[in-house]
Formats: sequence, C-alpha cells, structure tokens
Amino acid sequence: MSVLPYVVAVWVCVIGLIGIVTSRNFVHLALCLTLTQSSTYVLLLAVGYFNGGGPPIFKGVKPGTTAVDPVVQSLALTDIVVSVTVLALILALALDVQKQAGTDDPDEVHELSG
Amino acid sequence: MNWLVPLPVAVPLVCAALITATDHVLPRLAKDAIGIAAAAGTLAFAVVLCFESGRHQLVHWFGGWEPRGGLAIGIAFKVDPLGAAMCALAAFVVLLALLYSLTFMEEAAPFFDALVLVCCAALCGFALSADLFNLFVWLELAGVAAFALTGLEIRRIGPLQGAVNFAIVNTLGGYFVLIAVALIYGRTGALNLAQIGRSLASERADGLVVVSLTLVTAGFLCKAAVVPFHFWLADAYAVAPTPVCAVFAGAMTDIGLFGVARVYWTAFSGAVGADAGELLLALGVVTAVLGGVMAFLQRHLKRMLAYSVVCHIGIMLAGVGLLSAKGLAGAATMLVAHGLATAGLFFAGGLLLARERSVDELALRGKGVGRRGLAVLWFAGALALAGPPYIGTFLGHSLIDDAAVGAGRSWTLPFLWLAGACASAALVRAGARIFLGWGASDDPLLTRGPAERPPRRGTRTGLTSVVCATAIACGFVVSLVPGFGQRAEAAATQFVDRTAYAAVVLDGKTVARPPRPPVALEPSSTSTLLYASGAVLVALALAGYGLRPHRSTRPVAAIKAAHSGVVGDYVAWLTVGTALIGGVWALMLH
Amino acid sequence: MTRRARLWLFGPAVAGFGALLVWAIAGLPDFGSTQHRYGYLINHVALPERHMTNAVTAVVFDYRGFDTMGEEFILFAAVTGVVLLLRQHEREQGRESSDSTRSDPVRVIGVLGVGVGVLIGLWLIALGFVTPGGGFQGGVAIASGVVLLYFAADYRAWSGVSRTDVLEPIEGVGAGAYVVIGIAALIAGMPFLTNLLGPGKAGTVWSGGSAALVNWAAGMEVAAANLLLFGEFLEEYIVPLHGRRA
Amino acid sequence: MIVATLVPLQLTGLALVALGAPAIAFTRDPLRQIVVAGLYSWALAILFVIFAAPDVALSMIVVGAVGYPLVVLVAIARTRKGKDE
Repeated sequence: MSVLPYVVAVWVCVIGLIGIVTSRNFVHLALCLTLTQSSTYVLLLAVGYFNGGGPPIFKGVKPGTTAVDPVVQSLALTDIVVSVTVLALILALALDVQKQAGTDDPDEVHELSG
Repeated sequence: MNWLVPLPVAVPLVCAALITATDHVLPRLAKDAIGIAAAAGTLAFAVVLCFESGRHQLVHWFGGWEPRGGLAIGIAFKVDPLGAAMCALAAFVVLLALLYSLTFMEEAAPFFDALVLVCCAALCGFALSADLFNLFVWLELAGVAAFALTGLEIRRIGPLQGAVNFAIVNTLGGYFVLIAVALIYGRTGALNLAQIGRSLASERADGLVVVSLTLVTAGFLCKAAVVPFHFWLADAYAVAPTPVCAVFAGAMTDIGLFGVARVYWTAFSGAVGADAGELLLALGVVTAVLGGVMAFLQRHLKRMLAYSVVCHIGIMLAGVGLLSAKGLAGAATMLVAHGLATAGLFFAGGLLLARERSVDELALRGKGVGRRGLAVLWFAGALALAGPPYIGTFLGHSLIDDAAVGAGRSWTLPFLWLAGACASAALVRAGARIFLGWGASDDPLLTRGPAERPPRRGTRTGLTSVVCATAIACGFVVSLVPGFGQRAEAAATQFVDRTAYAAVVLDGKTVARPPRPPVALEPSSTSTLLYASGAVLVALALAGYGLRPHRSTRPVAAIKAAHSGVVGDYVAWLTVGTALIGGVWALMLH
Repeated sequence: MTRRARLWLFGPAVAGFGALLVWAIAGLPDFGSTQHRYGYLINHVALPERHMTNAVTAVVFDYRGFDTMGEEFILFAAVTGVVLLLRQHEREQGRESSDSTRSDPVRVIGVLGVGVGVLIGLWLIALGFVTPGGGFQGGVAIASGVVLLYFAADYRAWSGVSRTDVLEPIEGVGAGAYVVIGIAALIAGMPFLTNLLGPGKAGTVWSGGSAALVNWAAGMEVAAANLLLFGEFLEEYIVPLHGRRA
Repeated sequence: MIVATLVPLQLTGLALVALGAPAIAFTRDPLRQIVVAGLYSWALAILFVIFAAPDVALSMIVVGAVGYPLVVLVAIARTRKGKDE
C-alpha cells in the first residue's frame, strides 16, 4: 500500500488551516490560504500518477506510450490560476483594511459583530 | 433549441468583456444599456429554456465532445426545469439590480455592471452544469465577482472587513469542494455527475464516499450560509451596496443549496441512500431558528435582512433535507418567493437610505411617517416572508409541510414556521418604528451596525421605487399563481431521478414526458392554514413585544459574541462544522 | 471569542477534520497503480484526433475548453475587482523623480530582460499544443518580462505600457474573444466552442485549429490582466514610496 | 508498507513539500515568510516534474517565482510604510 503522497496532501491542508486560524497578520493569512490550496494540487497530481508513466506529451514519443493522467493536470492548471487571482484580490482587500484600521492583525478589527 | 443552452452563460460574459473593453470609449449610459440588454436577454433565454426543457431533453456537449460508450470526455450542460428556473430568477434579479443602480450607484463603480454580469453568468452556469469540476469553476467565478462587489465601498473598514471575511470563508469552502473532486476522480475516474452517479451507485458508502459528500456539502453550504458556516453572510450583506445585496440575497446564496441538491441527487444518492437527509434537516432547523433570532436582535436594516436570509435558507435546507420531490419543490418555490421579496426589501432599504440618510431602525424612528407607498411595500414584503395563507412564501411552506408530514417529520414544522415568523416580526417592528413612529426610541437589546454611506443628495428615486415595487409585488403573489406548485413538483420529480438523468446525459435517451399538471390553485391542508395564520399572529405579537425596550440577557450576549466579525473564528467554526457533518455521516451512513 | 477559546474549539475540530481526510484517502487506489478511464482515453485520442502532442493543453483548450473559459473570467473578475479597489485611492504626486536612479548598464540588462520575457512568453503560447506551455504560462511570462521595465528601465517607459486605457481593452477583447469563438461555432450550427478549423499539422505551431485561437485569446487576456494587476499594485504602493524618498 | 513503491526521487520531492508547509505557516514575519513561500513554490514545481507534470510545474514557476513574490513584496512594502509614519 502506497499512500504517502496523499498523506502529504492532507498534512499540507491541515497545516494551512492551522496557519489561518492562528494568524496574526493579513499577509500571513493570505499566504496560508494559498498553502491550503497547494494541497489540492498535490492531491490531484498524486491521484493521476501512474507508475512508469511519462508526461502526457507525445512529441517525439510513440503514440500510446504509457503516460500519466492529463485530466488532473489540466484541473491543477485551472486551480493555480484561481489561486493567484484570489490571492491578489484578498491582498488588495486586506491591505485596505490595514490602511483603514491601522493594524495588520485580523483579531484586532472589530468593525462588524453581533 | 439546443443552441440556446450556452447562451445564458455566454451572453452576459461577452457583454461584461465588452463593457470593460470599451470602458474608456463609451459613455456610462451606453455601458449601462449593454448591461441591461444582456440581463434582459439572459432572462428571455432562461425563460424559453425553462419551458422547452419540459418538452425536450436538452443536453449540450461543449466542443461537440459527446460521451463515448457512456464515458464523458467533455463538459455538458443538462437543462431541467428547476435549473432553468434558477437561471431565470438570477437573470431577473440582476436585471432589477442593474435598473436600480442606474440612479442609485455613484460613478465610483464603473465596473459594477461588468462584475454583476459575470456573477449572473456564473450563477446560470452553476444551475445548468452537469460536471463536478465545472460546478467548482462557476462557484469560484460567482465568488470572486461577489468579493469584489462587496468591497466596492472602500475607505471604510466595514465593507473591507466584510469582503475579506466573505472571501476567505468562501474560498476555503471552494477548496473543500476541490479536494472532493480529486477524491471522487481517484475513485471513479469521472468528472461528469451522471457518470459519477452510475459509478458510485454500485458501491457501498465507504470513507472516501462519505468524506467526499461531506466536503462537497460543506463547501456549498458555506456559500448558502448554513449554521455554522453562516457568520460571513451578515458581515458581507450589511456592507455591500444595496443593488449588490439584492443579487446576493435573491440568487447567489440559494445557489449553494441548489448545488447540494444537484450533487446529492445526481452523484451520491445511489451510494448513501436517504439517511443523509436527517442531518440536513437538523441543520436546516437550527439555521432557521438562529437566523430568526438574530434577525430580531438587529437594528441595522441590512443586517436584519441578512439574518432573515439565513433564516429562510434554513427553512429551504430543511425542505431539501426531507429528500423528497415534494420537499424540494417546496424549497424551490420558497426560493423564488423569498428571493424576490428579500431583494425588494433591500431595494426599499436603499430608498430609505437615499431619502433619510440612514438604515438604522432607531435612528429612522418616525422619519418615514407619510411615506405611505414605501410603508405599504415594506409591510407587504415583511408579511410575504412570514407566509400568511396564499401569500409570499406560503406555497413553499405548504409543500414542505406536506413533505415533512409524509416523511414522519412533523416535529420540524413548528420550528420552521416560528423561525420565519420571528424574522418577519423583526421587519414588521422596524416598519412600525420607521413608518408609524411607534415604540421606544432606544433599545439596548439591538445591535448597532456599521454606518452606511448614502448616495448623493437629490438622487432621483422614481425608477428605483418602481424596481422595488416590482420585486416585492412578484414575491407577494407567487403563491397565488395557478399551477405553480404542481409544476414545481413535476420539475422536482424530474430533478431527483438519478437514473433518468444519467440516461439522458450519457446515453442520449429520451425519457417519457410526464403528463401536464393542471393549471389550478391547489388548496392547502387545514394544519398548514392554521400554522400560517398562527405565524402571522406570532409575528405581529412579537413585533409589538419588540417595540418596547428590553435589557440584554446573558444568552443573548453569548449568541451575539459568537458572531464576532473575526475571520479566525469563522474559519475555526468552518472546521468544526465540516468535522461535525463528516462525523455524523460517518456514523449514520457507513 | 478569545484566542484561547478559539483554539479549544479549533483543536479537536481540526483533529477530526484531519482524521476524516485520512479515512478518505485510505479509500483511494494505491499511488501510481491506476490509469483512470478518462485520462487514458484522452492520452490515446488527443494526438490522432486533434493532432495535439500535448495532451494537457488539449484538455485545457479543447476537451474541457469550457472550464478554461470560466477560469479566464475568474482572472478577469479578480483583476477588475483589484483595479476597482485600488483605483479609488488618491495617488501621491511626484512620481517622475525616481527616473534618474537607474544606471545605463541596469537599463540595458532590463531591456534585454523584457525582450527575453516577451519572447519566452510568445514561444510558450505558440507551442502550447506541442510542448509544455500554453496561454496562461505564456501570458504570465510576457507580463513578468514587461514588469522588468519598471525595475530596470525608466518609469516613463513603464508608464507607457502600463496604461489602463490600453490594457483594459486588450484584457476585455482577449476574454471576450474566447466567448466569441465559442458563439461562432453556435452560429455555424455546431455546439459551443466546437473546433471549426481543421486539426492542423501535429507537432507544429499550426496544430490545434480554433483551439489555437482560443489559446491566443487566453494568452492575450492573461498577459494584459497580469500587467494590470502588477501595475495597480506597483502604482499603489511602490511608486509613492520612491517619490517621497527622492 | 506505506512507501513500498515510491522511488527515492519521489520521496525527496514529497519531503521537501511536507517540510515546506509548516515552514510557511509558522514563519510569522511576513518578509521572511515570502522568501519561504518562494522556496516552497520551487519545491512544488520540483515535485510536479517528478510527478510527470511539466505543464503544471511551469505554471507554478511563472506564478511562484514572479507573481506571488512581486505582489506580496509590494504588500509588505505598503505595511512597512504604514508603520514608518
């Protein structure tokens, strides 16, 4: 049984969540969010891996040569784009919060409650 | 008519791109005209699709990549009446919001139209898609557009913090869905919902299946703001500009519930059976009650409406959780009535803001005396949410009642009716203070919300009033439309049929058309009528009770303190909720 | 909630959450043991049917091109949001003052870097269906190359290319073109995003048919969107700093 | 055996990623964290190459080597500026 790559994905996801909840800084929090997302790339690619398979690129390779799964790779590509855009948007928002509230600690902002 | 299927997504997207591309060239009026035309077009397409899908099997394989031997290699849209109706509702609310924003929004929002259209396209895509990963893409797209729209009003901490909380919780929810996509692909080698459903139907519910269902459900319930994933919603709604709130409340929040229903019935129902419903039902009841109570504790009108949305989401989730066609039909009809009435109430709140420069119930006390039209609209909307006989959300309640009694779950009914009455009572109380000048001028029980920046003075409110009246009137009369309930039930029956869905999507089969339901108003059962009348009385009594000031008690303070506005807390609750759902399902389904 | 209370709540929950995930992955097939039907099929049909030697790009822009359209609009919406947020700030004056700080060698290296970045980007897009690459990677590479203008060359050159009245139309046209290519297939009586042009010659820049057009549209959108993004962040935060210190 | 069929190269890549994750989450200083995050994207890119996914690795490099650091550095510069005042 060989599940280590999956375990690494779970590990990264959980660590990212812990980082978010214990974060004292918006920039740190946003980076932990991308960390959580990176677990999904690892999981996707690990699920699509096939022992002995090459990259799913058949340039100069005989068609039908064993290759790993191209579908999960395309999902991971989409995933990366989502990740970077969300990071940019959250940073832009968080920086403005910092500017207006005068603190970079999410726990110190108490504008909305109840 | 198959060519019509992609248009509810393609048309708003291409128009959004056009508006951005011509931002520096066209005058604002032209851009607004493009936006309104796009929304109106989308509405028209969606309505046609809704009628066509009752008669024909509409499946559109993008790129022409049809399945080979039952194996999907492309992405499909499968149009069913419920999905198309969801599209139509989204397009209608977006159209109203765009019309409303013509005079209401300031020039500070040049890309408002583009973002709202992108959001509309994403909601339509989500409602029609038959592919799990594609659902994730639309969920994220709707999310990203919504985060940006929430934060429009920068330079104040409130909107920014609301947008950040919204963005972080919903993005995490999206990642949970994605983990589930990877898990399911690892098991079934498929992304198409119908194919996943076929593949899982022959399996027992082991860890992978149960946890995948948990993650998908948690991810979608984040968007739907079900307890304990609901915290972000009030923060975001309280601060987003009024037309944006209307879109969120009218269509975007509900899409999460739609996603749960879609994924459960097409992909998981074969593997996990009907036991999954108990937990959804319980979550629904808790959400409804908490939402109703929290709504009653607010004085900021938008925050009050936000918790009223939470309350009704709970009622709808209970309808879905009954896992029957009737319960789903109840949720769907309530979705329409509630969406329109709430959007209308948000519009009314915006009108108050424009005229009286505030959305605070206590600050507005007596300011609305003499504004008869607005008062009538407000009270009509508030009552429509309580669901008095044959008005507003009544039809939804009635169908859910029947389904609950049929499933032997009639203990839920008092909770659902009372919760709705509680939310409605808050709105009636606010109306009585504002438009009649009744009640005390201060109440320490109520939460003060963030200040709201009103639109420019002298903003013309003619068109906005018409939009507001249209939304509330539509929400008010929905339950009276003859044949609406029967059609919703027929559509729901089609929605929950997993094998028929798979046969249509994967094998291109046509399924026998059910007989046309009669065009008549079905009388409701006596107990439902009693509940409905009782709910209205309770709402009025509670409103009267709320007009006097009350001291805050310890439990109230504790509930309020839990809604802390701190994103770390929200993520902790998100983890708690996911672990709980997973734990309960692990015990029940495994 | 106090931080301590939050940790008491979160600790057991995250342990349970982790346990659930571990339970789930125990149900996955062993690492590297399975070829999934979907991926296997694509690997065997992408080259013969579509003449694309890169099966990943074939999935991204052809078999699941519709997903990618949604993804382009996620980028589009996010950039629109960032522009909207940051544009509302008043900008400080006195930006030109940072001009004189770059020495000539730095400028030469910078301009070379720009050229290299743009060339790599174009190459990645053009050969996306042949070797690793495609609209997204190429677009980001182009944008990154152009940003070097700011770091290495002078501010005027940078502000010349980072003008929003140029980039926004490019971004909008790129994103819109993707949908328009899809609609063109509808008008021709075929499903949305159907490949209208022939599959082309395998292993060359001419492979891919209309998926190649989609690829270029995506590259254009991504490059412009990223430039807008970088530009807004730089304008907002770095430029005022330089202006003040000079 | 958990690791039976993994080759040493795969183990190394996985170990880099597994160690990188806590390094990011528990580096509390944002400036140091961005350096760690940059290294982590390279570790991910290496792992993706080992998993036979050059396309994804390329994306990770263009995003991780240029996109993240630039945006985040700018963000930190902004924070520092706020503190100077």
